[in-house]
Amino acid sequence: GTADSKDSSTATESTEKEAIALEDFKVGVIHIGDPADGSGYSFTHDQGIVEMQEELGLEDSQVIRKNNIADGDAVATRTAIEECIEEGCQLIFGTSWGYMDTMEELAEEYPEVMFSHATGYKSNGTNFNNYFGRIYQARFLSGIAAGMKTETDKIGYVAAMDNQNSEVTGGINAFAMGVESVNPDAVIYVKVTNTWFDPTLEGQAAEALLDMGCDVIAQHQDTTAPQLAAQNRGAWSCGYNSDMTKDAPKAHLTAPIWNWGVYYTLTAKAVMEGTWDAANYYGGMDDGLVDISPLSENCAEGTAEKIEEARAKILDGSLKIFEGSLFDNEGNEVCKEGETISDADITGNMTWYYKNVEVK
Amino acid sequence: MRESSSKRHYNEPLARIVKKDAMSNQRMAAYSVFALILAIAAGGVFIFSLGYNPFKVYATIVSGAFRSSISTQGTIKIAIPLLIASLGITHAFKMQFWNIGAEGQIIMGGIFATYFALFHSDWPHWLLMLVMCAAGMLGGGLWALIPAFFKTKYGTNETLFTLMLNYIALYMIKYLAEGPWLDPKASGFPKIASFEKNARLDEVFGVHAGWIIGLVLVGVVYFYLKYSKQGYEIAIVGESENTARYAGMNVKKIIMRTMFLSGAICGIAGMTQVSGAAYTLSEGVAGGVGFTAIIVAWLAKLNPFVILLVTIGFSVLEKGSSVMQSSFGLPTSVSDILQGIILFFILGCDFFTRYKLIFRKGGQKNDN
Amino acid sequence: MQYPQLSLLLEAGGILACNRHLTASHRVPAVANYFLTGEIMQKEKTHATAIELKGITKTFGSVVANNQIDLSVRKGEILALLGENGSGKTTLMNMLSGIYRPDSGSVLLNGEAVTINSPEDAIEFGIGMIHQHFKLVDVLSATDNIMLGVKGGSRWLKKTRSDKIQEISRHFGLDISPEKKIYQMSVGEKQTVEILKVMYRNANILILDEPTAVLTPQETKKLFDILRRMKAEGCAIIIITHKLNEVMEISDRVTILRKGESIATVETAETNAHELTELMVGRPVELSIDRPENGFEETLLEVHHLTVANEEGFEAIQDIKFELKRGEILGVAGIAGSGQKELCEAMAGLLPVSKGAILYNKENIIGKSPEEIIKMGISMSFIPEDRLGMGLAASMGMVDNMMLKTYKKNKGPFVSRKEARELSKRLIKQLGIVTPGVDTPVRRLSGGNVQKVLLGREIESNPNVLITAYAVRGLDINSSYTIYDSLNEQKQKGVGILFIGEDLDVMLELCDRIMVLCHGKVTGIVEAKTSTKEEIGLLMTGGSGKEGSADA
Amino acid sequence: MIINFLFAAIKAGTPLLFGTTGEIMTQKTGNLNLGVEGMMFMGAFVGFFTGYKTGSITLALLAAFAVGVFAALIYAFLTVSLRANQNVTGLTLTIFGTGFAQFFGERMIAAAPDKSPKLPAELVAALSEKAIPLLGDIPYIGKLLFSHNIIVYLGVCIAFICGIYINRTKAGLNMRAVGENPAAADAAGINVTAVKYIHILAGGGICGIGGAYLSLINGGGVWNNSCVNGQGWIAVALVIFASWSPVKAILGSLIFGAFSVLQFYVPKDIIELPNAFYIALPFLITIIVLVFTSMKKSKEGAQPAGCGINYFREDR
Ligand SMILES: Nc1ncnc2c1ncn2[C@@H]1O[C@H](COP(=O)(O)OP(=O)(O)OP(=O)(O)O)[C@@H](O)[C@H]1O
Ligand SMILES: Nc1ncnc2c1ncn2[C@@H]1O[C@H](COP(=O)(O)OP(=O)(O)OP(=O)(O)O)[C@@H](O)[C@H]1O
Ligand SMILES: [Mg+2]
Ligand SMILES: [Mg+2]
Repeated sequence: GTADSKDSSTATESTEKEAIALEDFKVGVIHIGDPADGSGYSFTHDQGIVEMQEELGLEDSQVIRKNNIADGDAVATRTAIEECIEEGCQLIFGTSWGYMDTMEELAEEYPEVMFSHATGYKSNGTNFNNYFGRIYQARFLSGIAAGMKTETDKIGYVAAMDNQNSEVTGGINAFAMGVESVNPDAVIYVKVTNTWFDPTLEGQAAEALLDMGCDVIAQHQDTTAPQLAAQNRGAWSCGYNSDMTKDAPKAHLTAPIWNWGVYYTLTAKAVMEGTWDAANYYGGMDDGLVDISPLSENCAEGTAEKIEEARAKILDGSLKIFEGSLFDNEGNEVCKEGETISDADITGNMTWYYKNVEVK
Repeated sequence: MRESSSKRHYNEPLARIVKKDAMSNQRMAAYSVFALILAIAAGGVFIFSLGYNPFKVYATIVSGAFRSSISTQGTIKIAIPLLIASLGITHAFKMQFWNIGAEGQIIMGGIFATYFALFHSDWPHWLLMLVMCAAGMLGGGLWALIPAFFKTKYGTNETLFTLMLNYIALYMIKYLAEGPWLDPKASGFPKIASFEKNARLDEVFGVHAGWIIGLVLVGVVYFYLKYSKQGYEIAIVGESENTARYAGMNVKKIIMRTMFLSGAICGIAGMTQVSGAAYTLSEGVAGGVGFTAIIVAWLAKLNPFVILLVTIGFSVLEKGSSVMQSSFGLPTSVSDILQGIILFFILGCDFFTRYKLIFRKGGQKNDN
Repeated sequence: MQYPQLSLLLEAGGILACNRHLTASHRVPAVANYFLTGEIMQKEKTHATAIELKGITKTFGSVVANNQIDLSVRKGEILALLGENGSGKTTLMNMLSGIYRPDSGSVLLNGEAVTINSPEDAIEFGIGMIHQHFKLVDVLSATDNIMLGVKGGSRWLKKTRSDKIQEISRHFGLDISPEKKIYQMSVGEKQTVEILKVMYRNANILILDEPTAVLTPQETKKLFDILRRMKAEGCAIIIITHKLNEVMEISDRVTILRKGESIATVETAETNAHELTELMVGRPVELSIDRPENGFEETLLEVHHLTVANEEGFEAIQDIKFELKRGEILGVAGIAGSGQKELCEAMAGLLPVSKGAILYNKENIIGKSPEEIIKMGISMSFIPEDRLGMGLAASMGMVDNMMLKTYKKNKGPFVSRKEARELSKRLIKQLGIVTPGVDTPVRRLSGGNVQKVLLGREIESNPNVLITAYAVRGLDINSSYTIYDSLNEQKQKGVGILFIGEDLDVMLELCDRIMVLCHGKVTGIVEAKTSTKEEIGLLMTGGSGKEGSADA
Repeated sequence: MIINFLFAAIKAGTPLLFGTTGEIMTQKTGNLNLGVEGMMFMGAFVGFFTGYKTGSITLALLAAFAVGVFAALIYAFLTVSLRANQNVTGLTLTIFGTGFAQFFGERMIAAAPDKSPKLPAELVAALSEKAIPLLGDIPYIGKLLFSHNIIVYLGVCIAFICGIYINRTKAGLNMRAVGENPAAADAAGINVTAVKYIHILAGGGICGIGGAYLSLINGGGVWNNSCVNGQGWIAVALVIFASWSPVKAILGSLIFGAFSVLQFYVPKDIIELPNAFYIALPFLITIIVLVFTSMKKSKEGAQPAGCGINYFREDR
């Protein structure tokens, strides 16, 4: 059975495994895109892999990458993972949500191989887990940058999935709260592309938002297309995944970013040492797993101060972000005064939009 | 009158093309092997130009396809849908019905089969498998019947029609995954749930039973097309609809029946993919197999046994290429280029099985 | 000597009349030249050779289609090219028009060696060919087809361009609507366009491959008038035809090919049909058709008030009525497109019947499927303009073609090829079919042999009623007589034959009675023995030979 | 709002217009080239790469055109000279072209600073949307018609020129004849091979420019390995929709472009249709058009009769 544990603190039985010598260790990575491609999702993950490789001192030949494995394609996923196993990988990272079920099954078929899957929630406590993080913390901070920058008080948000997808929805809400914290008048307009990765559609969605008068574009997408659309129209933008200032230097403010290397190094070491317990991992800003990229010079005056203030509160625990009382955009109270929404619900069970969000 | 002598004098062209007599099967086979060698050599030049040793790369491709039981099984898994779909398309092509909609027919087969896997997974296993297979055939068959109907009724161009239907089928999966069949456990990710164990095709020697279906189909299709009355009818309709009608055949019925069959076999490929390989329905269920199958069927000149060989060739190349990625750091796009070059050469060499060149200077380069 | 202004000629009542006044030494080049250049040309020496072929050889794989052929045509001459089917006529002409390339041999144009690599070259050399199967683009208008590929002049398509065409056609007495699309045209109209195409390009060497095969006698006459006029103007003309009367009528000389070799060239005035046939075939041939009498009396087939709409919904057959007796050959005459095809198809169950009845042994066959009709013993062979179109599968061998109507007889889901193979071998012997083997695709057979395959199969199916349309279309004279003989054989067995034909002379000799169709209606049914060509010709054009003689 | 929508539609439709016009030129001469996607991909890469290296819009477009011609040359050589099956060759060209662009695209990325090849600023400026002086100031119309990037105008011009060429010139007549009945065209003295080559190559070049549009404009100045992403196939569909007329293709590509951005402009609270529906719509409509043209049984406005069949003079 699968343990529906979503908290790193959840105790799972710790099974002792044999240690692996450094020179025998092989890691497989399944990427949904091509790490070489731009600054998006796969790029960020791969940077983490490279960091892990350097930390551990692995040769290039000890890391097997499978790129462009569509996570909607279960056959391709299975084939790619099996190829990693064939190559002798003892640890395989799957970086996209759609691989989860396939990985879970393969974990059962190949008990000697360790499987670690990003952004999902399942774990079998022996050789398959999930890892993810509190990116909403970083999104909140980027919301501050956006809220301070907007002049029209209209902020566009290009979203990959609709409200059924908690990961996206939770991110939007955190961002919206960040905006609200500095600019209560601003409204966040969301357009959904229904795809994680499609530069054309993402760009078109951003342009539609700009057409509505938005002057800051944020995104939960895997390409830089929305950033570039904003830049070409003289607007501002918040990226995602990695520092997109290099892609849209004239528009970019800051981006919520992942430092996956933190987790990858941790896990690879544990597997090598035979101490990995396949518990789910859920890191936050305090672990260094998530953060925002350095503020660009496009940011409004005073942004840095506001952000530092919020960051300190997040780190010391006084700002929990999803803390009551919260109202959705239909006027329902979704979180009562004094309560906080759990991480599990934020990433797995959030289908409402915060009050200053409008879906267009 | 115009003076003829003022006209330019034409030289003979350097070479001219002349049609050949039909070739014996042995000759044809020899030519094909020669073409293949040439094609592989051309691909080798490309690999070399990238700075790699072509022999090593090719060796890696072949060994990569068979180096372990997992990889052999992987190669076979790639071959199964391609083989079945190529056999399906063959029926339509034999009738000169240019069905390039195998992709869509595979998808519809997958969709129909998935319905039972999702909602009737409690049925007895063998019953469920049979029903899923039948459903897959029905789905693919019906999808192929649409263009066939319009073709017989209004003469609607089937090449373009079937091409369009591919996309509609694909977006139908998207629709199902985003809405009606959304996996409730997927926290909003548009995907369809994995099948229960009961709804999965059994494995035989480590590979799902689709390979048995494929091999059986090779023989059945061969005999059906060559020796059955319906196969004869298909060939006649392909030759000339007028002749078929004249012989008392119901041409519309034959076209519809054959297209249904063509689509139904492709539908089986869809069924084996969802229940044997993916254990779910996803947008990658056909994954271009329907298009590759066109190439396979054509290269094999619609002979089921040759289709089997060509399919294996394609699968080895595809499987081996992914190993190439990890061994040489060559991206998968290289294998696309390689595949393109090899196919270009094989397509080009086919010319010499049908025509020959005669060169100007008395020396007739005759390869007869 | 200068020739008078063309406009004067036209005013003087048409160029035909004028040309007739001219002596040989006054011949002028192709009339079309005037329209394009407006110049007035010098006369030419008359007997100069326009084109000469020397030692032309062409092989297709192992088949030698042309072997060391010599041939020459003079300016102002019509040369007929005669030969059995597959003797290499078309192949030879295709080399002149640039479609094929000879393996060896030379082509001399006005005494100079030239190489013709493509139709484009041929046109440049002033060679124009009217192919047996028209080379026209269906969706384009007549004007567009004529203008196609013409070099020089403006780059733009002008609205006024049809003026010139109309002038030429008016001048030649050709009737054409320049903006009509080809697919809306009749066979005759299409040929007119082909002729205009050639004339527009100033061709002075004209090749016609079986141009009369699909024409009515009237159209043929019109064509011959044009050819004579062009000849008078100095053109060199080569015409291929299997109809000896036409050869005698139109040509100055005849070159005979046999099995790819040039056998003889004779002056038309010094020969006759018998000699030509003998040269062609290589042995004396009896050129008369029997009409054996037999004692069969009973009626086999009755057609009452039959009305049939064709695929476009037009009533191609209107309310016709006739009957066919056992052991009778009933001819069906009519201008092409008078409803022959629809009549055949309706009787074979291929076209739905709007009204009327077809009684076969008193049983109405309307509404029955083609399959059922075949089973009843009614057999149809229709030789369409493209011969392989209906009745044969071109890429298959004889064996598979033999099974076409019988494959269902075999029990079980599989076909059996054994009997078909035996039948094929038998037919090859009986009818002298020339083919490398029973599995050779019939597409590779010559037209005549293709037809023998088709007819042989229909006869072998032991029909009670045999419908044959254009059975000898494009067949050489010898093969034609073989076919007539086998039809007579069937007739003697008591088979009722509906013979849809084109050649009235043949029909008058072969048929017992002749039914004449005009615009889908029966204009008369006459006894062949007592009728004349003129009488039937009149009925064909709708004239009332004998008022309402639809009685039998 | 509606102006913005139409503006976005034009922007989205332009690459389709190129692809469609190119494919119409190809099909009109009797060759069905299913390699549009591949040719656009190659044009996308080469156009981008040239722009990236030189900063010149002219060179970028010329290079995209040239590589489209090269891709079409492969196709033409195989199908026209070697008489290989058109469908199979076209599909192979798509495989090849996609691989080509992605392979070299990756190499370009790997070599670029920050692994992010960006077009030079002056090129981005040259490619940006600019209102034409005076005309651009007209209310509504100015934005809609006279404020586009320069390639949009190029596309419309090419489509018009092709339309006029096909229907009003002798060369166009010859080309149509070749597409309808190559044997007839040949007998009329037209060099069938040359005519086919010229138009297939020109068509390929035009498709190449369409690809460059995707990488230069849609990509926003940064290379992306999947920039073509099926647009080539939509262009093939659009050929039917436009009933083989480049001028109708202008309207057609506007409509198809509109479909592709429709989901972002239709207010969600008014109609909520499944997202897949919007994407499938162009294909559905194409099928309907296809069926209707065949129902009319008109010979005009249908696929050229010679399409898909290779011509060999000595065949019959
Ligand atoms: N492409 C070919 N392949 C094989 N054999 C051929 C080919 N073309 C012609 N032949 C051979 O050449 C011979 C001459 O053919 P051709 O078409 O010239 O006959 P023909 O004289 O025009 O006959 P017809 O009177 O029927 O028109 C045929 O008997 C045939 O055997
Ligand atoms: N392209 C071709 N491919 C194969 N065979 C051909 C081709 N062209 C001509 N032939 C051959 O040419 C021969 C003659 O063909 P053709 O149609 O000219 O016959 P034909 O002699 O004209 O017959 P008919 O007198 O009945 O018209 C046939 O044997 C046929 O096999
Ligand atoms: Mg002939
Ligand atoms: Mg002939």
